[in-house]
Amino acid sequence: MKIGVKVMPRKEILDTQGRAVEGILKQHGQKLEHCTVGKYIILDIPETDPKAALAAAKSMAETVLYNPLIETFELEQI
Amino acid sequence: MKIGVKVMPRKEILDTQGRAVEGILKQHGQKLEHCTVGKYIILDIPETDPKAALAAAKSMAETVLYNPLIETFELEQI
Amino acid sequence: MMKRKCGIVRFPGTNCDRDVFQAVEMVGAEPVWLWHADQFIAKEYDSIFLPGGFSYGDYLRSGALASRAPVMKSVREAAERGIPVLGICNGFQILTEAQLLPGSLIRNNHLRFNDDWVGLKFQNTNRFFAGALRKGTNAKLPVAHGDGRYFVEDDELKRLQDKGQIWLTYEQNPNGSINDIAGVMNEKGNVAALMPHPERAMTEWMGGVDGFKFFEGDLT
Amino acid sequence: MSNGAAAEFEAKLKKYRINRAEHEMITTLLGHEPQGIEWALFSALWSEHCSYKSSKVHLKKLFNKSRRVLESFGENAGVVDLGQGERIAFKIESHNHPSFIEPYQGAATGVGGILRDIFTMGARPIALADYLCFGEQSAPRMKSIVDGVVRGIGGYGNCVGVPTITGQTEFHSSYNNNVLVNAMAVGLFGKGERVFLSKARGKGNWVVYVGAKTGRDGVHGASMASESFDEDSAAKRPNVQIGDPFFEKLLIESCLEVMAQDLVVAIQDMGAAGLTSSSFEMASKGGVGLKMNLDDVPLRDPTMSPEEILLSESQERMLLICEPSKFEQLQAVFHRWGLDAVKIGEVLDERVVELRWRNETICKIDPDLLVENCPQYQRPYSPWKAKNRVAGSSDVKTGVKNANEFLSSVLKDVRGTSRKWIYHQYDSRVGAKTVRDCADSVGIVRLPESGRGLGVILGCRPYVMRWDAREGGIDAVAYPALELAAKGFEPLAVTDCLNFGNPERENIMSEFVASLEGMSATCENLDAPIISGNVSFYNETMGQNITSTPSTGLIGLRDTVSEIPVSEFSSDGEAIYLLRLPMVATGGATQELNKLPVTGFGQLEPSLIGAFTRLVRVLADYREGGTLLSSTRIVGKFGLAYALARMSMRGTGCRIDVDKLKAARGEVSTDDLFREHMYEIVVTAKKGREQDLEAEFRQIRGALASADLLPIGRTGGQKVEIAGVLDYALTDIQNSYKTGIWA
Ligand SMILES: Nc1ncnc2c1ncn2[C@@H]1O[C@H](COP(=O)(O)OP(=O)(O)O)[C@@H](O)[C@H]1O
Ligand SMILES: [Mg+2]
Repeated sequence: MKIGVKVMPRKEILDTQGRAVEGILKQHGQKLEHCTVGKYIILDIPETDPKAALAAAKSMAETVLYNPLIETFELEQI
Repeated sequence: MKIGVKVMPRKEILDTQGRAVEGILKQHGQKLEHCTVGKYIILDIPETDPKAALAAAKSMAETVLYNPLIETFELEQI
Repeated sequence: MMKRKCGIVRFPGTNCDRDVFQAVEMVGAEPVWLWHADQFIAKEYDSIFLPGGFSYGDYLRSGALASRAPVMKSVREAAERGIPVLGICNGFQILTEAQLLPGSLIRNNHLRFNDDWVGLKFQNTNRFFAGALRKGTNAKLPVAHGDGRYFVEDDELKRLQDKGQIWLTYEQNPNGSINDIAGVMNEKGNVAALMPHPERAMTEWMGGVDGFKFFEGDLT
Repeated sequence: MSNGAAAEFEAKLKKYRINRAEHEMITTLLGHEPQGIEWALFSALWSEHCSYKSSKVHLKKLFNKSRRVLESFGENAGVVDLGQGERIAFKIESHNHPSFIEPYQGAATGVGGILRDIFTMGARPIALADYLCFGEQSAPRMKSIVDGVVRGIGGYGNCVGVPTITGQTEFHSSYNNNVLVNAMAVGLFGKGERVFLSKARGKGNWVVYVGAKTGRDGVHGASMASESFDEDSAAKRPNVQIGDPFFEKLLIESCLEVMAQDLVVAIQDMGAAGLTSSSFEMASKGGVGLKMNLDDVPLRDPTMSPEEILLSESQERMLLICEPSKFEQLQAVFHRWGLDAVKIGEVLDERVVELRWRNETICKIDPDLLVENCPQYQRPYSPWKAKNRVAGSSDVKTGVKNANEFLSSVLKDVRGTSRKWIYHQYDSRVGAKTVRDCADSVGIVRLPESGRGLGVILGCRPYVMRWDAREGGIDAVAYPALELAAKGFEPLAVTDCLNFGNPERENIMSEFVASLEGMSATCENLDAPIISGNVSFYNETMGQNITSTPSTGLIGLRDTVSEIPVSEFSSDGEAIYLLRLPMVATGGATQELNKLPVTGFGQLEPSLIGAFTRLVRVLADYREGGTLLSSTRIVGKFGLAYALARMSMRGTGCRIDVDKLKAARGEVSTDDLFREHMYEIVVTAKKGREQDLEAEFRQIRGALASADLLPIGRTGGQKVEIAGVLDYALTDIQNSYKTGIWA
C-alpha cells in the first residue's frame, strides 16, 4: 500500500526556497500570492490494512523523514 | 485558492534521495518496499474559480517548477 | 589588435563571476559584465561565459530559476549565431535547464557536496574553447559541486557519442555521472560546458595551469 | 508587595533572566521601576552574551595593540593594516547552543553571522575557517550532529561563495552534550576602500533597515545563550533561525556597492538581540540618539509584538545610517539586487533612543544605560599553579607497547584520522585566490593587488587545556603561530573565541583567567595582538562543563606565495632535521587515547616562543636563490612517529637514524616516539642547501641557546623506518589514515 508524506516548512519558520521561487514566478508575471516549497515522499509499505500502513508511515516520518523543529508533516493514502 | 504541485522524479535512477532515504529507513528496521522522494509546492493563487486556479498553476509548473527531462508533475486543489 | 570581448553573465547568487573576470583578464581579453535582468546585443561579443555559483540559491533545481531570466534570451541568440558560449559548473546547469545543451545535472550520487582536484580526459576537441587541448589530452582541474551528476537517456547518449558532443570525462567519477561525463557541447561546438572550474587553475600558485587554455579563445 | 505581586515580580526576573541586584541597578539608573519593553531591552543587552559582564575585566588586560592595528575590540571585527593599501578584517565567533539544537541551521547561521561582521565593515570576505569540537561516537545524536554541522557550514559558505581554507576538528567526551562550532571569517579591503564603523552620526540622518523581513526567529536567543543547558531547554527553545546564504550573497554585493558609492554613514548587522542591540549600540557608540518607528519594520508576520520585533534574530538583516539626500540612490542599489531598504527612523542629537509603535512612544531611554552601564563582575577565581607534572621527561609514560600497532590505531582513530570527509564538503577555491587549502596545515590565499600571501590558521588543542590551562592558553597561540612561521609567514594578529563552562564556578573562572594570561603573554612576545573575538560562557549541560576551549584564529603575512614549503615529503634523498626548542614534554593526546591521565614535564616560556617563531619564519621564508626548506610540519598530537607518518602520506617515506635521533632528543624509545616535545618541527632541506640551512640557523639563532637544528635522517623509500623501534609501510599508513570520520 502506498502512503504519501507531505513535509512542509513550519508556518512561522522562514521558507527560503519558497521565497526565491515566489520572487521568480512573480517576475514572470504570474498571478501568485504566496508559494511554499516542501517535500513529497511516497512510501510503498507491505501492508494491506490502511490503518497499519498509516501507522508504519507515521513512525517512518518521525524517525527520519521530517525535522520537527522546522517542518510539519501530513500523511495520505494514495 | 491553494493548489498543490507534486513534482516527482521520472524514474528510479533519477531518485538518488529516495535510494538514500530507503536505505536509512531499512537500517532503522522499518518495513518498506520502496520509497520515492519528490517535491511539494503549494501555490496560493488569487482566484476563486478552481479551473482558473488550476490553469494558472499548470502554467507556473510548466514555466519553471518542473523539468520534463527528469520529472513529472501533478496538480491538486487543496 | 582588438581585444576579444568576453561577456560574463551575472545572476543573483552567481559567485564565480569575479574569478572568471580575472581569468579573462589573465589571458589578455576584455571582460564585460552582463546583468541577468537585461538583454544584450549578442553580435557585439566574441564569447559569452556563464560562471559558477548558486544562482537563486540553487533553489528548486540548480540552474532552473536562472535559465528563465531575461538575459537568457540574448544568450540563446548568441548561441544560435554561433558565438562561443561556455558554461562552468552552475553555468552548465543553467545551459541544460535552458535546453541549450542536452541532458540534466542532478544530485551527486553520494548526496554530498564534493570539492577536489580531478583528472580529466578530452574525448573530443572543441575548437572554440581549449582548442589547443586535443582529443585524448589529459588535464587536472578543481571541482566543487553538489549537483554535478550528468544524466541523459540512452538514445540521447548514443547521439552525443555519435556526433562527438562528449567533450570531457572524469578519470575517476566523483559524482555518478553517466559515462563519467564532465563536459559536453552542442553539435556545432560553440555552446559547451563543464562541471570543473578552469578559472581556478590558471597559474602555478593556484595548484595547476590547465584552466588557462579554456579562456584563450578560438585558436584555429 | 502583595503575594500575587511578589510572585509576578519573581516570574519577571526569571523570564528576563535579570537578578535582584541587577534589577536594583536598573531601577536606580532609570529613576523608576523598569516598565513594559524596558524589561526586554535590559534582558537582552545586559545578557552575558551581549554585555561580557563576567569577562570584561579580564579582556581589558589582553595585549591588543601593535603598529598594524586599525580597529580592535568594540567594532564588529578587528582590522589590521598590511601596508601597500591592503587591510584585513577578521573575527571568530561561536554558535554552540544553536548548533546543538539544530545542527544544520545552527552551523549555517553561525557562518552567516560571522560573515556579516566582516562585510559590515566594508571588507569583502575572502576566507572562512571552522573550529569544531564534537563528542564521542556513542553519545546520543552525535553522528547526526557531526553530519548536520558539516553540511551546514558547507551549505552556507559554498553558496555565499567564500572559500573555507582551513579548520580544526576535535573529539572528546566533554563535548557529548555541548558541541562547539566556532567560525572565523577574513575580509579584505583593497586600495582606497574605506573602513566603515557602526557609530551613528548626523542629526536628521535616516535609519535604514535592509535585507530580510523580520520574523519570530530566535526571540530571546541572546539571553538563552547566556545560561546553562538543562533538559527542558528543548521545550523553551526559540524558533530556530533559518539561514539563507543566497540572501546573504545579495546582501554582501549590495552593501559593498552602496559603500563603494559612498552612500553610507554608519552600518551594523543585526546579530544577537537583533534590532535592539544594533540600534542601541549604534546610538551609544556615536554619542547620539535615534528615533525609530517599529511600525515601519518589514515583518514576515504582521501580528508580531514590539518586543518580538525588537528581539527577533531573523538572519540576513542590516541597519544603516544614511543622509536623506542619498536615500533614493541607496535604495535603488538594494532594489537592483532584489532587496528591501526602508526608512525606519532618524538620528537625534539628544542621547536617547525613542521607540514608537502604533502612534505611541513605548520607550525613551538613554542608550548608554543599556550599552555602557551594565555591571562588570569580578567572578571569584584562584591564581594559576602548575599541575599534573612529573619529575623528568622520561617519566612521562605514554602507555604505548608496540609502536607499529599504536601508530596504526591512531591513524584510524577519529582523533588522528583524515579530516577529508569534512573538508571535501567545503568549497576551498571559490574566489580564485586559494594557494593552500584544508588539505594543508595552513590555509593560504593570495592577495590580488600585491601578490603577497595571507596565511590563516586556527589554534587551541583541548588536550593541552585539560592538562594545564595556562599551558593550553600559551599553546593556543604558540602552536598556530609556529605553523604559520614554518611556512614562512609572520603572525600578525589573533582573534579568539573563549568557549568555557559556567563562570560562576570558581574552577572554570580560574581556567579562564590562567589561559587568558598565557595567551596574552604569548601574543605580546609575538607582537601579534588579539584584536577581536567572542566569549561563550555557560557551555554547561546538566552540570557537566566542556573542556575550557579558548580557540584562536591567526593571520600571517608572507611577501610572496612562491616556494612555500609543503607539508609532506616530496622527493627522495632530502635531509630531515628536527628544528626544536624543547620546553615541555607531555603524553598529551597519546595518554588520552590510552586512557591515562595526561602528565608533563617542564613549562612553556612565552618569551622563548616569540624568538623561536621569528627564527623559524626566517628559515622558511622565500629568499634569493630559493627557499631553504622544502617541507615542514610541527610535531603535535601523538608525537614524532605520527608526524613522520603524516609527512609520508604522499608516497615518499623516510629513514630515521637512531643514533642521530638519540643525539637530538636524548632518548629513543617507543614511549618517546609518541610523546610531544613542545616545540619541535620536522623540516627537510632542499637538495644541495643543507650547508646553507645549517649556516643560516647558526647565524640567526642569536641568544636562543636552547634552540637546535639537528639532522635525524633522510627521505625516501616506501616506509617510515626508525631502526628497531618503528617500521611501517606507506600503503598501510595511507589506508589507515583514509578510514576517516564515522559520521
Ligand atoms: N573542521 C574543519 N574544516 C576544514 N578543514 C579541517 C577541519 N578540521 C580539520 N581540517 C583540515 O584537516 C587537516 C588535518 O587536520 P589535523 O588532523 O588536525 O592535522 P593538522 O595537524 O595538520 O592540523 C588540517 O590541515 C585542517 O586544515
Ligand atoms: Mg591543524
